[in-house]
Amino acid sequence: MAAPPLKHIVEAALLAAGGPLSLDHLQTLFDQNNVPDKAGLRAALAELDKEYEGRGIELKALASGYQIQVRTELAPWLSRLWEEKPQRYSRALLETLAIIAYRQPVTRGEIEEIRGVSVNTNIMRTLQERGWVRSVGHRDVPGRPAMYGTTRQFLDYFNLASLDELPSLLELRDLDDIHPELDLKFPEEADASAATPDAEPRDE
Amino acid sequence: MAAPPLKHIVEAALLAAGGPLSLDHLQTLFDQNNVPDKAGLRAALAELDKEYEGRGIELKALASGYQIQVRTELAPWLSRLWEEKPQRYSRALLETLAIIAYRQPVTRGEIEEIRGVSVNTNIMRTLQERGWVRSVGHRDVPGRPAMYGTTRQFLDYFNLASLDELPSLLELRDLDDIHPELDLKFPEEADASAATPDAEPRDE
Amino acid sequence: MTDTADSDGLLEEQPGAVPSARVRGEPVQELPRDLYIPPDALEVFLEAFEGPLDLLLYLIRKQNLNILDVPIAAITRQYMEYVDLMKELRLELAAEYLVMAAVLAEIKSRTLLPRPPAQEDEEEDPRAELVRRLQEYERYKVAGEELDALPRQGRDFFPAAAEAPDVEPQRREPEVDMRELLAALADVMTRAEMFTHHHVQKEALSVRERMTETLARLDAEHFTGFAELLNAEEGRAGVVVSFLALLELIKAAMVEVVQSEPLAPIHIRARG
Repeated sequence: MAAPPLKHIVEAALLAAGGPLSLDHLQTLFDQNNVPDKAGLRAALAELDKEYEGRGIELKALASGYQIQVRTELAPWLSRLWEEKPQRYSRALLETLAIIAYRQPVTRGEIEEIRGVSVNTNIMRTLQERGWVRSVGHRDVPGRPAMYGTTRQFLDYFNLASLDELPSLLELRDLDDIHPELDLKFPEEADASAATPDAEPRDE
Repeated sequence: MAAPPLKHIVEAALLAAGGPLSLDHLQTLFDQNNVPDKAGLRAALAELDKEYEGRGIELKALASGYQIQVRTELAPWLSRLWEEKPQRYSRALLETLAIIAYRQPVTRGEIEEIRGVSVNTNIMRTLQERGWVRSVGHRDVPGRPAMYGTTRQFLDYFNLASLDELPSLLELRDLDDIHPELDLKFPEEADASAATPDAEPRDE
Repeated sequence: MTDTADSDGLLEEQPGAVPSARVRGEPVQELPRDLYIPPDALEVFLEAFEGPLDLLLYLIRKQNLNILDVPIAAITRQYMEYVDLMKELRLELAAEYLVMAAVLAEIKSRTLLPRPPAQEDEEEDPRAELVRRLQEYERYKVAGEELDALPRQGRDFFPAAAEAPDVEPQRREPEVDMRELLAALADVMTRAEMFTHHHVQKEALSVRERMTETLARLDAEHFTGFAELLNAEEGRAGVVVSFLALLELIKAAMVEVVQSEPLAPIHIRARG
């Protein structure tokens, strides 16, 4: 097999290494009898540099060697690449959201009464930041506590045209009955399907 | 600033990720109002694929998405990039992995039954730590043993897009088959197969 | 390995042509006959078998035999010689090898026994099960070799990566399923009801009483799932009492608790 062009070897090495490679280091990749001289390597690098013009990547000469980098202009598209794994909402938050959805307009005090525990301020803030819950007025009692309700975004997110489409409390009874069964699920199973996308069918 | 061409964004994202990205994942990189459809992404990927022809890199579709890879032909130049020799795996590990890959979901007891020996705990741990194997649930029998299956990372690691691409298994034959089979053969064939009785329908 | 049906296997059977070999540094003067193994490779081979099926497969292949036509007497003899050799060399011999020895002996005795002519058609070849297992094992043995030969990331192909500009990773919002929301609501409703009833009807739920009831629900033959013993309809107080009762039973060693691995479901049965 004929040896591939020098610039292809250099490009492949830079991309496989993922970090900067010096000319000396690049030379060590070749058979002793076929080591390109530095001028040859520089020429290959110059060719690559030219090829990358107008593309999303560029060749940079750094202190420790040459490196292929993604151009800064493309940063906006990369910012979502390393999104942190989404956290899961706490049980307390989901309960609070459910009470607001079914009992709106409802004050924090009323939520606390139903849940039997106090409602964390963070929960109310998270729900409002997410755009699912908003203050819809004040109850006309001493202290004038804020009343909360759900938003249009809440309905959109859950694919509901209106609040009427929320499952009725009667259906909830059934759910309550089957709930002990749901709890019998094995933690790994539940985790596995939630955490690893492997379980899903591929889109290709 | 005008948005860069789609193929440059895709190329930059694949190179920045350094691992496979699915079409779904690529779509999440864009602003909600500017998400390209999958056909558009596929077209961009096809363009890239064409550009890479005759170069040192290529575009591959793996189980968990698309990946830009250095071509296998260039591996000899790259093996010197890393001091460490690639790991060798024991026969026990490879056989266990093969059984999980072809028979999934499968319990440890079933693996042991096929191999005729007990499966070392280290092997199961190694396979899971490498992210190639995971528990996919429990068999509904006493003791509820864990069932194992392979992951997308497993396929990625072996450069496969799906389990279908695994080499096909040897065929099983019935004891009763031997004699009728021989009778049907022409004398030369019968001779040939007598000389190499293990030339089973494998294409190597 | 599978295709090493080399013809020289039979040549090494010649008595006297067996030079001494070293096993773990110790010279081995006499090798059993009929061992179709290159003597200098003895050490390697003895440790290379992946179990009795692997050894049997090796013996069969080494003699150019077809799995479907295993001469059980010959193979059994060789297998036993191997097992004896391993014992003699004090190589750690897994119990599976001895189990297989028993299986082979059983098949051999069945092939020797005359069968009543009437049943001849119905009775299966006694080797059938062994042949099935051998074939089954061989498929995966070969599959393992083929897996090893597949291109591998970091050895045969390399993912291409470029340095990315500094970007702030974005946070993704958690996903919520409608069912999760409903489950949360159901929970809170149950709890709310429990709180309201709690003061009205104070049920006397003694732990002792519950211990008796729990024991009555368990038997010594079958395991009962832990969760089945806790009845959610009784509300929190009821669940707590059941749980305390269970703890008392465990402490008193009246029940046996089994969990196959951490986080796996817990199963309970009465001690016989």
